Amino acid sequence: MLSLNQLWQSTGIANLEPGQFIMMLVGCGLLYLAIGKKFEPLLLLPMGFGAILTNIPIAGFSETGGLLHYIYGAGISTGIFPLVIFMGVGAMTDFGALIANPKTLFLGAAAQFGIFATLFGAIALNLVPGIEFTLKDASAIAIIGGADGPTAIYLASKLAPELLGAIAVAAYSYMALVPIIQPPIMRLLTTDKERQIEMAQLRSVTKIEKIIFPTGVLLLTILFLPAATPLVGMFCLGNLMRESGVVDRLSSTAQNELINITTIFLGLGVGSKLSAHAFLNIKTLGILALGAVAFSIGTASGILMARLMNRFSQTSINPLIGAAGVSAVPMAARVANKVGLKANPHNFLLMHAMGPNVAGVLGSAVAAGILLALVGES
Amino acid sequence: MLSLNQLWQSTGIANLEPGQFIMMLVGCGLLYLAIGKKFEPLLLLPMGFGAILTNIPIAGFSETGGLLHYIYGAGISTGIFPLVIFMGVGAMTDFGALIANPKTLFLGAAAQFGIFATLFGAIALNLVPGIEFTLKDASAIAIIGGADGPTAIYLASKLAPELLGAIAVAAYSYMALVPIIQPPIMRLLTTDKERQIEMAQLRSVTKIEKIIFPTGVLLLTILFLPAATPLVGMFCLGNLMRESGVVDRLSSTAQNELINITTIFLGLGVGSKLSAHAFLNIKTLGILALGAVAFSIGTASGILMARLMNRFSQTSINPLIGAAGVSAVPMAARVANKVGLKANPHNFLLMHAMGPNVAGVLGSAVAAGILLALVGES
Amino acid sequence: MLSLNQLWQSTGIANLEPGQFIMMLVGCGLLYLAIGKKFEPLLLLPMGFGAILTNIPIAGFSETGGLLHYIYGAGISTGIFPLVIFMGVGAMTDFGALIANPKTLFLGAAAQFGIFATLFGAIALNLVPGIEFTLKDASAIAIIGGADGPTAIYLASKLAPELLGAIAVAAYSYMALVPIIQPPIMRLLTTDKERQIEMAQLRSVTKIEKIIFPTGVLLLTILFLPAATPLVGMFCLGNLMRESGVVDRLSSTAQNELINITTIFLGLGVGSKLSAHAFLNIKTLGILALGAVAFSIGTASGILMARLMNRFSQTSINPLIGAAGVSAVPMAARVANKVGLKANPHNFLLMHAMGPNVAGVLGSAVAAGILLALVGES
Amino acid sequence: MEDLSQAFIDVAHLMLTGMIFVFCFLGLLVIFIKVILSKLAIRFPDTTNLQPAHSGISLRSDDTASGLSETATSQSGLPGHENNQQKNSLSPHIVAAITSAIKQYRLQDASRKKQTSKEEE
Amino acid sequence: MEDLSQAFIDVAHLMLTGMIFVFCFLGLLVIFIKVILSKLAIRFPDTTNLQPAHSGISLRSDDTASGLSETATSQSGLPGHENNQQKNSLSPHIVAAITSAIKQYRLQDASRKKQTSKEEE
Amino acid sequence: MEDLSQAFIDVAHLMLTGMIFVFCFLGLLVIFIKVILSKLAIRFPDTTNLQPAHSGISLRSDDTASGLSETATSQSGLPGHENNQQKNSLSPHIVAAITSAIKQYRLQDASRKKQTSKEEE
Ligand code: NA
Ligand code: NA
Ligand code: NA
Repeated sequence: MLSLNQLWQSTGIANLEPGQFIMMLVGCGLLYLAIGKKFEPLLLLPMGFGAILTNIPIAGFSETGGLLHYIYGAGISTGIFPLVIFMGVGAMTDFGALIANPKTLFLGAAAQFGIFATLFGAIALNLVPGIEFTLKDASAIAIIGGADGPTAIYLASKLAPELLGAIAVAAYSYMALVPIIQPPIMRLLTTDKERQIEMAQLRSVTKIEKIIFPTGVLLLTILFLPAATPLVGMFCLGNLMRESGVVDRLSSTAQNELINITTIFLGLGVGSKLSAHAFLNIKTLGILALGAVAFSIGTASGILMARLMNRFSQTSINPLIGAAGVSAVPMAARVANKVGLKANPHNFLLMHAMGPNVAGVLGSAVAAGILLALVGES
Repeated sequence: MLSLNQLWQSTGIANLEPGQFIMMLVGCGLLYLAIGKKFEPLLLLPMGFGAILTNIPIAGFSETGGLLHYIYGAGISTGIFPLVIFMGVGAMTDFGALIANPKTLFLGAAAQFGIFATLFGAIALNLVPGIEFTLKDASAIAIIGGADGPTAIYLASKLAPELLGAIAVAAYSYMALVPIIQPPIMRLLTTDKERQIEMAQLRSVTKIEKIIFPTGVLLLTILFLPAATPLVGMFCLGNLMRESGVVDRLSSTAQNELINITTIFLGLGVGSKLSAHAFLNIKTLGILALGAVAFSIGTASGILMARLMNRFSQTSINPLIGAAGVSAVPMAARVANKVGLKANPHNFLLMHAMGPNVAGVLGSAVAAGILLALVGES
Repeated sequence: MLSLNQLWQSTGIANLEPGQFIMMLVGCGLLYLAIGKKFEPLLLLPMGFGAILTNIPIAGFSETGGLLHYIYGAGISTGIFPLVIFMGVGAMTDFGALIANPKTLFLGAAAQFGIFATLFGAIALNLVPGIEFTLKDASAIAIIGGADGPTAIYLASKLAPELLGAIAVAAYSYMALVPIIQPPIMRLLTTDKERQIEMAQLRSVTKIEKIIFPTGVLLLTILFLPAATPLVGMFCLGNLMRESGVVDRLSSTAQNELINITTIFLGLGVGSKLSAHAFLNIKTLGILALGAVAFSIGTASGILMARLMNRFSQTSINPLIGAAGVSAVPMAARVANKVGLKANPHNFLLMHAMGPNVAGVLGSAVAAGILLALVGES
Repeated sequence: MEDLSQAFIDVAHLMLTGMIFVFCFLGLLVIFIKVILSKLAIRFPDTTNLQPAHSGISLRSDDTASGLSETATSQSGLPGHENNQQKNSLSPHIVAAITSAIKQYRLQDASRKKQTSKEEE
Repeated sequence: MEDLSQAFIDVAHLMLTGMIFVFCFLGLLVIFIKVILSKLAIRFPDTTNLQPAHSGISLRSDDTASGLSETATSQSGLPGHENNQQKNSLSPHIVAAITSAIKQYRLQDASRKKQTSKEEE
Repeated sequence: MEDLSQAFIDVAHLMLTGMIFVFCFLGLLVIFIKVILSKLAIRFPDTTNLQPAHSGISLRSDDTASGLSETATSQSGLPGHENNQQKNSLSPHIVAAITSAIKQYRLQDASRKKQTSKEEE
């Protein structure tokens, strides 16, 4: 009965470590959030599944020769997957609302304060025993405040790969929680009168503007922040494919099959970083806490900026759309619209909120570039 | 006229070896089966083409720097391609019939006897001079009885890469021959009265059952047979994407573009293993013979198990559906349905046969895991 | 204010070299041709974008660890991307017109004189100070006359990788210029009466002919020119998938998602070869000049061959369709049709011109194989 | 020969172990379905209309349709699931019908356009 | 502790630099839009009908449609853009028409099916 | 200089060899088509209706349609071609119904547009 013993030695029961078991429960928790709560299912489902797979004893998914090892090595540590997804996002993004009302770029800029303020928080957590965040770690954590998944994964893979799992979980969870996190902050920081402000209809935007815009964004990034060009460049490539109108085949593929395939593997690969060793420690709690702080500060600073601008602008600006500056496209814009409608049933803010919303995507890519340039080298 | 001579030296005529020529004929034969006979064309067409390409002199398709060399190295020796395809198969599989009638799992289990009995045969063939099959070789050959292409390729790439070509040819050919191999065995092992048995309508299955099922399968695999988790895990991921209903984009891509792209390259890569050196020997004849044996034994044991269960079960079971336990989805289920209809024009077995059919997929993935666990290490 | 200085050191302005700036302008020029002029946008758009990205200082797109570095290494220096695209082209090609009128193969053959004559020109340019073209360089340049993008990129990546950027730019630009380059040559070399010649309706072609044709082409290539089998083989695989009718899923994927995905990355990867160092020298001017010569000679020799054949053929041949022998599918056939219509409003040459047009694709793949066989080794 | 008989014994072991394991494993799945899933089915019945369900054959048209119709960008840069309801009410038959109807329409339209352009000349 | 206060100073620098840079950068974009793009918009107005434009949400149906309907091979082996006109001629109002046609058809079909199933019983 | 003249001789060789080879190769293809293919065409005529055939331009709609409608899983995990009949049997009366629905709608729409544009003026 040699083989029976051998078989027993090769069961999971005989080899499962407690940490692996707990991480599988975490993976199941992510699956529950994805399926039961519809929290960003497109990434959290494969990520949760990847978390389960990577913690299976013996199977060696994340060891040399394992499937997740190949996926992570080929797509995430190289940065290829988040960049390809960012290209697809670019191909899905319509900058019309932003071009029609360029002031909203400042809202997207203000909301990035959530990122930089969180840097402080991350360094401050070094006072907690058991937590040691370097400046690189802090930067990778702070980018959660950018509310942009691919950007967070890209930066984390470059600055703090061992924190990637926790950062991705936090980033996508909070993005899914935007409808819960933002409204109280919005109500706290605005008066009922402000929330009722209706905004003027946006002007129509011509095709040429939409074509030149991504090129201009790329040009400015090249001149002032080359470190952000991987993210911004791929985003602009996707957007140019979309708006140029001459490569609809490629644009469609970038928005559909290519981004879908990449998303499956990105999720699995990120999930493979959810090992007990990397996830089950106090740092993860710190990251989750900092993520919530980052989102809240970003939301608040977007709103306050909008209030400020409303005071000095000729055309009125509803401060609610400032909250959309954190990106989290298009959920944050929808939330702004919903809160606005509640205050005033004739107040349709969706299109107006898309401006700061897509500005936030650019803003956090720029912030990621700054962190890469100033922290990545050291 | 230096260059004319040089050109002659670079023709195929001047360099073609007899073995290469014969293997090209084999490749043409596979193309004929695929196109003329519609034998599993999705795999046999690229595989046959790959067999031709890999045997072209000078071109070096399977040498360093050659296209097939890259494809094989990136996708097959790593196991990535069969696993991705298995994920797609999972996304195409509906476990409803199985959940509605769980007893049919035992039919899928019984049919795996085809695999384990063939192990004996493979070892016995060592008595034939010129054939030397190790236990690993035998295991890789026996899995042909699982009647599941990706599983066979995955296992062969791990246990006996040099036999991969012949194993894949045998596996796909016999799967295509299911409508010819199975009916005589079915008629031999069942009485006309048994074949006429009508089965009760299946209960309807709820969404929650279909969502939890793949997770449960994965859980049991983790606990008892982690070695099977690459195959079972990817299958369950595909099925969960399908049934969860929250990632239709990803599920659709896994079932279509991703599986199509992977199939083209899998076929080419497998075909690249059809070199004269590896294929033109007596082992290949042995493999082909063993494959037929494996299919027949699997079919027979499935039917006999169904007869046994019919004797002790409260609800009646038509023994024909036992034959579908070999997997070969959905062809084996169709064959069962057809033979049943012949005996009794009111006897619609298709849905009932889908239960053992998909059970057979799980069963052979589990069997592959056992072989990996017990034979792979040694 | 350490970080401000650090930030300045990491701007593009502080690091941009003149050559990089000029190459970005070249990239913008390609984008303009693609979007504004609709010059082969599917390749020139990503290529132009890649040219911009690769010249961004600090970002290191084409250095170890950079996105374009990975893309080039994985897909272009291995030859995988052009071959996959060629498979897709094969899946899009209908050889019906060619099979119905096989004589037109000679037109496709004659037009390849553009390639071989350009070899002379390329070697002759060695007389210009500052230009040194080896026989490999000359061959890679001459293939521009084949008017077939993937073939040119494949050959250049094998024979002269450092010229790849300029060769690809020339090849795609001149293909887009076919409607401008060809008509004057057509009018110069044909009489008005010849241009008015109407051609007999083509016979219908059976399915079996279309299925056997790609296999026959592959067979002949294996026997006489194995060096051409990577290109011809993948092309025939695509065509066989198309015509066999048994793998429509794969054929459709090869024609759509797979070719689209590959095109995006091929364009970016080729663009990454447009560095100042490799592009901004007199060689590039030489390549552009030689490309125009190659196209013109190819067009002329196709027309002259058609005139010759018209004299000796029983059925009349309109010499205009000879110009389509350069390939540039389907633009060259359309140009022939248009010029024919101008001379005679009842003269519909499109279908007749498709014969030499697809013959030109085979012809240039064969020519590429000859160059690989005779020049590649030395 | 000795080696071979040892191999046969090994294989016999392997066969026995393997078949027992396969039966136990799939037997556990039977229990899992009968005990856990059936309870879940009672506690969480399908709220929507009953599905035809028990088919092992995949009907992909729905998935594909949704893949084609989902439109919104989301945080992860991927469309969400807002129009599920709309999706479910559109059956594959009808989609196919419309597709071909549109084709016909286009053909008519094209020929009409040709006529128009001829008339213009 | 000393290290930590140094880190705080570093972070303060970083925050200040970062926020200033983000504002300057996006401010430059504002200028770019107001100065360059608006001029371009005047010089090259859209010749076709006005687009609804200001939506951040992607409507992919057109792209997808074109992806499915483009047919010609081209030099790069990829379909070109010849049938853009045809593509654009499938306007939203036709889609709306079809949608309502489907609804009608579904109603008819449902009632017919009911009849059929009754008859079978 | 000497090198260069040697290079020219090499290139002349290459050109001659190349052109001869290309002509011979494609000439063999001509023979292949005329001798083998034409015989095959006679022995295995198309049983189905004649195809329009001689187009170098790919009409992908069929492929795509099949790609969208194939549904069954198979051993290789990929749908086969079993339900071709079902696919092709998409009943003409549904198509006709929708076609006429579109026509009606277009008529309505056209008249409505005329009205609207008049009102706008
Ligand atoms: Na952001
Ligand atoms: Na099986
Ligand atoms: Na050519």
